[in-house]
Amino acid sequence: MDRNQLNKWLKTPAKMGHKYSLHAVYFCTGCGIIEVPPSITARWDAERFGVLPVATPRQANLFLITGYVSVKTLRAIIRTYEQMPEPKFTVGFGSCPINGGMYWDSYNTIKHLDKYIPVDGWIAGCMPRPEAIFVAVTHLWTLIDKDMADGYKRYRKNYQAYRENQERALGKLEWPPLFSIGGKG
Amino acid sequence: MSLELLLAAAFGGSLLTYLLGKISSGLRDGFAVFVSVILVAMIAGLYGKIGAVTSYYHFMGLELTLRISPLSWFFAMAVSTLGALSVIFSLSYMRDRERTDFYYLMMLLINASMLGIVFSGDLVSFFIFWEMMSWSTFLLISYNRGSALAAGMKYIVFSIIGSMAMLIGMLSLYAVYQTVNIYMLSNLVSSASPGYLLFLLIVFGTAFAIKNAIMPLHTWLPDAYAEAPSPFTAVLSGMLTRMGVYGFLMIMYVIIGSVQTLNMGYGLLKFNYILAWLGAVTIVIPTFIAMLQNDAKKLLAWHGIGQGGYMVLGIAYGTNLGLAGGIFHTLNHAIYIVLLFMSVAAVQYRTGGERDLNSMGGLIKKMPIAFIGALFGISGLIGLPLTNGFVSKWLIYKTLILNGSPFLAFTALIGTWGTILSVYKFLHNLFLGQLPEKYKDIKKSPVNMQIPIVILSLTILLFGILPGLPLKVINSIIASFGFKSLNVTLWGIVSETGSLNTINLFAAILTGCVIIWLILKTGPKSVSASQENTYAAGASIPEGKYHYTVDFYNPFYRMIKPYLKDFMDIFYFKLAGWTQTLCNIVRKTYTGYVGHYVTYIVLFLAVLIFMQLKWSLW
Amino acid sequence: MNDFGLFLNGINPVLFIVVPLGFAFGIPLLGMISKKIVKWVPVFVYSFVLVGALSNIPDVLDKPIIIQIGGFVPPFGINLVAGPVGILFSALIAFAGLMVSIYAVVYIKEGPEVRYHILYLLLLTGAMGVVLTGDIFNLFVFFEILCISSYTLVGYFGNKSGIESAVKYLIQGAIGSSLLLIGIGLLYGLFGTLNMADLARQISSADPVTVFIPMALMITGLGVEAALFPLNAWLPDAHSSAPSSISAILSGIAIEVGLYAVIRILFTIFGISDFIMFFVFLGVLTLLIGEMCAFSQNNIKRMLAYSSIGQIGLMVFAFAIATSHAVAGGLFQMISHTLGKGLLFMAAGYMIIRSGSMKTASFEGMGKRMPLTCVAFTIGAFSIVGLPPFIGFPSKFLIIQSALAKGTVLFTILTGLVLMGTVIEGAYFFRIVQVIYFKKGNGDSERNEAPIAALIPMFLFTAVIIIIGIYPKFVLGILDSAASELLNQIDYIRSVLG
Amino acid sequence: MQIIAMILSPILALIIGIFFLGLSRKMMARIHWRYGPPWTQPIIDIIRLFSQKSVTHGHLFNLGLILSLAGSIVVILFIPVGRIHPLSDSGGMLVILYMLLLAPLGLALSGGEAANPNTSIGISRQLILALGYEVPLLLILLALMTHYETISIVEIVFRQQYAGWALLSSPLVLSGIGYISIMPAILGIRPFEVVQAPQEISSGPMVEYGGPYLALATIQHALNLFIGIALFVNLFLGGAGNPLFFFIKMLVVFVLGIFINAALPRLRIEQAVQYLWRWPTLLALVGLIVVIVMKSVSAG
Amino acid sequence: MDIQGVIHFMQNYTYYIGAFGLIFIGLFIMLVKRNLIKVILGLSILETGVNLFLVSVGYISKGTAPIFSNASIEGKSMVDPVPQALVLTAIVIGVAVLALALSLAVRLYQHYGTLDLRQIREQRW
Repeated sequence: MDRNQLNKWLKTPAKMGHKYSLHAVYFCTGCGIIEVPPSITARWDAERFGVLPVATPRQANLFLITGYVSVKTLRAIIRTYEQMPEPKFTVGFGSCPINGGMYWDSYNTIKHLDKYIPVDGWIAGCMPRPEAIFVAVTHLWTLIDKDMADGYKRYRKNYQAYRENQERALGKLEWPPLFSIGGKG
Repeated sequence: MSLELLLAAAFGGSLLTYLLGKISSGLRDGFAVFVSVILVAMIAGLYGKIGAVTSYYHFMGLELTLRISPLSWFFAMAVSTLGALSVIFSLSYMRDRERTDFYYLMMLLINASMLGIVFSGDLVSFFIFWEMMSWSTFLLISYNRGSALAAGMKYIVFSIIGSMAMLIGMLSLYAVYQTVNIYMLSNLVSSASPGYLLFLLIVFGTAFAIKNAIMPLHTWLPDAYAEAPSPFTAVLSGMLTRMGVYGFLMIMYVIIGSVQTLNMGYGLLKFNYILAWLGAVTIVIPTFIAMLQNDAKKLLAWHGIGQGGYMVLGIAYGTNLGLAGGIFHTLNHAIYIVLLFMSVAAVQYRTGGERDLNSMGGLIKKMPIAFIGALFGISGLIGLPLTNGFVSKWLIYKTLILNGSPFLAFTALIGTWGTILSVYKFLHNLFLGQLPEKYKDIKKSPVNMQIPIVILSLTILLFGILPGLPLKVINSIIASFGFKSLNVTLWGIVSETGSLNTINLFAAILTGCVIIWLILKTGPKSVSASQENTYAAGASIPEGKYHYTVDFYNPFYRMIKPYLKDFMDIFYFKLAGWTQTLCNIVRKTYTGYVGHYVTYIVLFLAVLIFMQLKWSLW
Repeated sequence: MNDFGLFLNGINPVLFIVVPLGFAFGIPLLGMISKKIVKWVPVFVYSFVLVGALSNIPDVLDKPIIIQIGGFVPPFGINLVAGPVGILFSALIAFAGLMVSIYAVVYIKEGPEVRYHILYLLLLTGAMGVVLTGDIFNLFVFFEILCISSYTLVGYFGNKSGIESAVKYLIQGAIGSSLLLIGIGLLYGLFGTLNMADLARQISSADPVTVFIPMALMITGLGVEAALFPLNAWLPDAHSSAPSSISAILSGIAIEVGLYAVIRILFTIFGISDFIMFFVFLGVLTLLIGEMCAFSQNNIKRMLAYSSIGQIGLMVFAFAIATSHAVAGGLFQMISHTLGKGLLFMAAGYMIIRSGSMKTASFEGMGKRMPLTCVAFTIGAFSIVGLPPFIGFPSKFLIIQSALAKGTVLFTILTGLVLMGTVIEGAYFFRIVQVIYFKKGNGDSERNEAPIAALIPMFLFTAVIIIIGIYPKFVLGILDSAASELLNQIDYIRSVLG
Repeated sequence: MQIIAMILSPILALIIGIFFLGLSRKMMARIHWRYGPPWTQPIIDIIRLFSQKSVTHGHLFNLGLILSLAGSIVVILFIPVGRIHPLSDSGGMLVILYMLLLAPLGLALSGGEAANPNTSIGISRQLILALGYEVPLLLILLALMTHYETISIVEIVFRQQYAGWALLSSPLVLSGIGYISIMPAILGIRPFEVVQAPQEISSGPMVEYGGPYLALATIQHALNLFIGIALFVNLFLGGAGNPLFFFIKMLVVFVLGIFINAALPRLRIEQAVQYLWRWPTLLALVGLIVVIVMKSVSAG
Repeated sequence: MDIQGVIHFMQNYTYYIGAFGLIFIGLFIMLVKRNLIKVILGLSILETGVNLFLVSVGYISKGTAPIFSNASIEGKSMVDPVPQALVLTAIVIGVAVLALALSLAVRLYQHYGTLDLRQIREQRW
């Protein structure tokens, strides 16, 4: 059997898997994390959507950034993101990752997270309620179905630019580039 | 080819090696390898001559003989092979060290005396070779100086105690039966009174228990193993210590005979039962103490004690399964412990003699062959299926369970689980985990270290998958002791109460592995990641800057540490202290004051006269 | 054998005594000619004696050589009895004397050399006389020659410790001699004879209680020289303060000769033929105390001296068992002790000179500095401990074997104690071996071997130790006949008195 | 026939194991008053993981996992499921005991090469815990083997089908209770979840597994569940004549396990070992002694 | 024992009492005295006692000197000549020992500055 054929044939269950098995790293950057426990416990029960908090980025495919991103945490965010296996999806939770939110003029806060890592979806609000997470998850499903949740592909493609941005904000990074800077994975 | 020639070659070879070393070191190395390999070939060639007896010398009116029995051939083969591999291994390990000539002389001398021990047809030659082995071992244990000296002292003191006990037994046999020939004795002794036989078993048993490091007499071993030069530690642990097992077999099953030995005592106080329990204790406690060790060689040394317990348990239990298991375990243990010590030695060679487990790690990428050796070694040590250690342990367990000794079986089994903990720590702290920065540029082990490691690793696997090969020889040994032979196939044991089939196991595991590997292959190709690219809560790890293979079982230590002191060692140290004090008190007799000395003379005279008047001594 | 058949079969044993004695008194004259000649005199004398002793061995195995001095028939005249025991001992004395005299050629450099060699010859003459004589008073005289010359030689260097040891040795030795003399006097008073054979003949029919007092006195008197347990306080002092060559002779010859006298008196004169419990215990006690004292020494020569006490204990143990094997074993042990301890003292002598101290700690790294000496020392130590294939092994083997052949529980336990002593012995000797070879010296590590004249005797001792260790049958024949001579009182009487 | 059994047996085990995983998640959710994921969720997870691209830390990282899984599969081949027992005459209980080692050891080796501190902690806990429950487990198994005088598990099952369940037979009841009390530790569920402890050491030995590796690890976990329960069913509940009954028995035992899992908090590793070496060991020891005494009474 | 017996004993064995008296005195001195010279004196007394003892062994009451002059008194009433010979030798030896001891004592005094044997104890255990 042709390998491409096989890939196509395998793709559908894989996509299903990506959709219904979103194992998430909740990155507790700020106050947003307070909304996560209700969402995964008995009150809202995220597990019925297949969303399950996991302990390490290696096991996850959903990255939920809950709250403002300081310069210091950005380093950890990038590191965590790079350690997640592909395909992986990022969702910014709350206003702060989008544009800084109430820290819009803070010298120490990253205003636009998507300059540094690709973000597939945003949940606006300060704070968004737990239901908003599920809205985001269902949106993400649609995006995955349409192959539009392609943040990880963008990251690979524009890695040089991302890396430059990252280094601009953080100075020299300790770890070697994830992809070769030439753009090839 | 006769046995005298063999021994002459062995002893002469060692001396010649020493002399050649004075000429050129290359010549010496080559000759040492040549001698040891030739010995292997010669012994292999002796296989057909089992039963041959030669009388080689008359010593003080005694006829000294050499003899090949299946048992001695088996041991000799193991001794010579492992000796040859150790010599090959030593070539680069010992390069650029001082007194290399001396090292090779002693190494080959020890090898030769071990061959002498196993081929001895009478107790006097046995004793002579035994003593030669003891003192040459002492010299070689002390070779590394520093703390090795204390280890050497400990060894030789225990060793002399053992030989003296053996001397008593041997000479009392001679006094009673007017012969020291083992095979003549075996006909004569069986009619002796049980009390005398017990005496023999105890005195000889003491000697062999010391050599085999049975529990209350084990304390010389950890230090000696740890401090001896590593390639020699391999020999020491592999065969030299196991001469004790040979001795036990000889006294229990050859001289006294299985019928008498196994009927010694009553009920639970049977001799072999007590010995088996000593073996069981020797399994459990040292294995757990091994967990507390942070010194790679000491850890293995404690396991050496523990594994010795299995052998004694097997042979003391006195069933054909147990006996086969004990003997087979001796061989297996020799193979894997030699392998393990060689791996450690390879690491030591490259890291500059480092033995501290807490300061190493991650060497798997730098020294893969040494790692493979260690991996196979610990698999054998644990007794994972498909390694040789499994088969022998299986035999021992089975006989223990089926003959109604579940507690012995329990101690033996629990020893295995203790073993896993400590050997995994050993493997992990040496080869896995993060590579410290100072070992970043470490090189692979040299080829002559790799060859023995690879050979031994393959042997472990071979005997694990086809245990029938050695078990056939072992069958002839236990048949010569008067036991029923096992129903051995090439790949296991056939029996009604549960048989073993390693080839099935092998096939199953292999198939399983291949299938899973194929499944893993169908997934997306994984990317390899450096050791720094590991999850640390989002923090990045600067290269080589963190290292954590320290205190691996700390929570557990907190629980068991107070119970796992080496109480016997403490006791012996106290005993030595008391002896010292006693000696100091005794020598105060010689006060230096002449008046006292004159008093002694007068007193002596008075006592002499008084005693005669009182008791009429003459 | 006729009266003056000097060269009939072998060399007449009288010459073993006469020649050294003559040369001893001739030495001052030779010393006037050249000092250099003097130091070679003992070498020549004892080469001759050794050859003589060896040449007599074949004859002696058949029948003892009895020499009547002045032609008086025993029991009236003084006679020499060169039986297997006598010849064995004279060969041993000659061999050790020869070796040590070669050693002394280079070793003795300071002090009154001429007097050293006189006294040395006298010492050995005394020893030779003791082992060859058949007359009990003659034994006393030779014994005194031996003792006095050894008192003097112990203080040879004239240093503090030497003089002190010599004085103490002298006081104890003099008491011992006096007791011995009283015993001899009592015996003479009882039996009216001084000839050993005659005494033996008469004692066998005498009242044991009457005989006992002289016997106890003689044992005590000779016991001082033989270093039995409470009487041996002089030994460690004397051995450690004497020049090493003299230590070798004291340890290798003097105490052995003392012990010889004890057993000769016990076995031949008093006719003990069964084992003697008191001496069995005494032997074990001496052994254990000697070894224990040696164990806690850090002065090498003292350690070796105490080890000699231990070895004497082993010999006493062996002789006290009083079977022919045991006595042979005891005699064998004497040989092995003479060789081993002599070797150890000689090697230690030069090691002390090179390191400048008697402390064992100062021998660190000696293995590199004087390898040959150290090998000799090691072999001596191994032999003393009784490791095969050295001479100590067969001798110890024989002793333990005969002890166990008694077959009683008591003897098994005592054997166990004896072997415990061996364990302690092993512990301290191996400690020294470790220090020599496996400790890095902090001093200079240049190779600085002992001079060749000192190495030759060491080498020969080593060779003999190994050769007899491997081929004990070289000496077993003479040992057996010596043992039977000692134990067989009747034969002795018959052969002497005809 | 044997070949078919060899293929069938692991597949059956896999299905049952994964079903148990799903069931446990569902039931846990219901006990928590949640709706919970569908019981097919583990399958979805595994499919998702197989399509992800993971990192590897070296050959041993792969090999260890493979060995671990292969070990589990071989154990399954030794365990009779109904009458399917393809390999159980190749070494009996002793081989099972040893092969049970292969799974944690393989994971440990694999995790060791991952060079992650959490892994090390996890492995150390895993091995300690294994030592902890092996002490009572060995005593229990020895009691069984002594009682039935065989080391063959098939024989044990066979004997129970005549003589009644071991759990209910008089000499082995204590051992059976002992086994129940250590079963959570064997299965690695709460209160003995210290090995994984996701909140504490980021799922311990699995911390570096992603993608297919994690999928294999999940399968391994499923098989482990199967083995632990199947052993109990075989050894104490008399096995079963056919796979269906076997499954039902397993289900009952497993549901019991889930309730324990849901109800209890996690023990620290010392506490776990202390517990395991106290009550279950005591029970097992008494059980073994009872077996020996009964045997000697009936023998003489 | 009546008085006659005592007298008889005294007549025949007085020498022995004297000899052993000297021996015991000598031994006693050596046992209790700390001064080296005194100890040597004790030794000397001891030896004298021994010599006396030896002579008395050979003495016959009212015997004559063992000189072969008159055949009639040969044998019975002549004292034994052998002990006298022995004593001569013993005296010579004793003198040698005494001389040696005294000379050593002088040397010892040079080293230690004392003759108290309790202080001369460098060589011990």
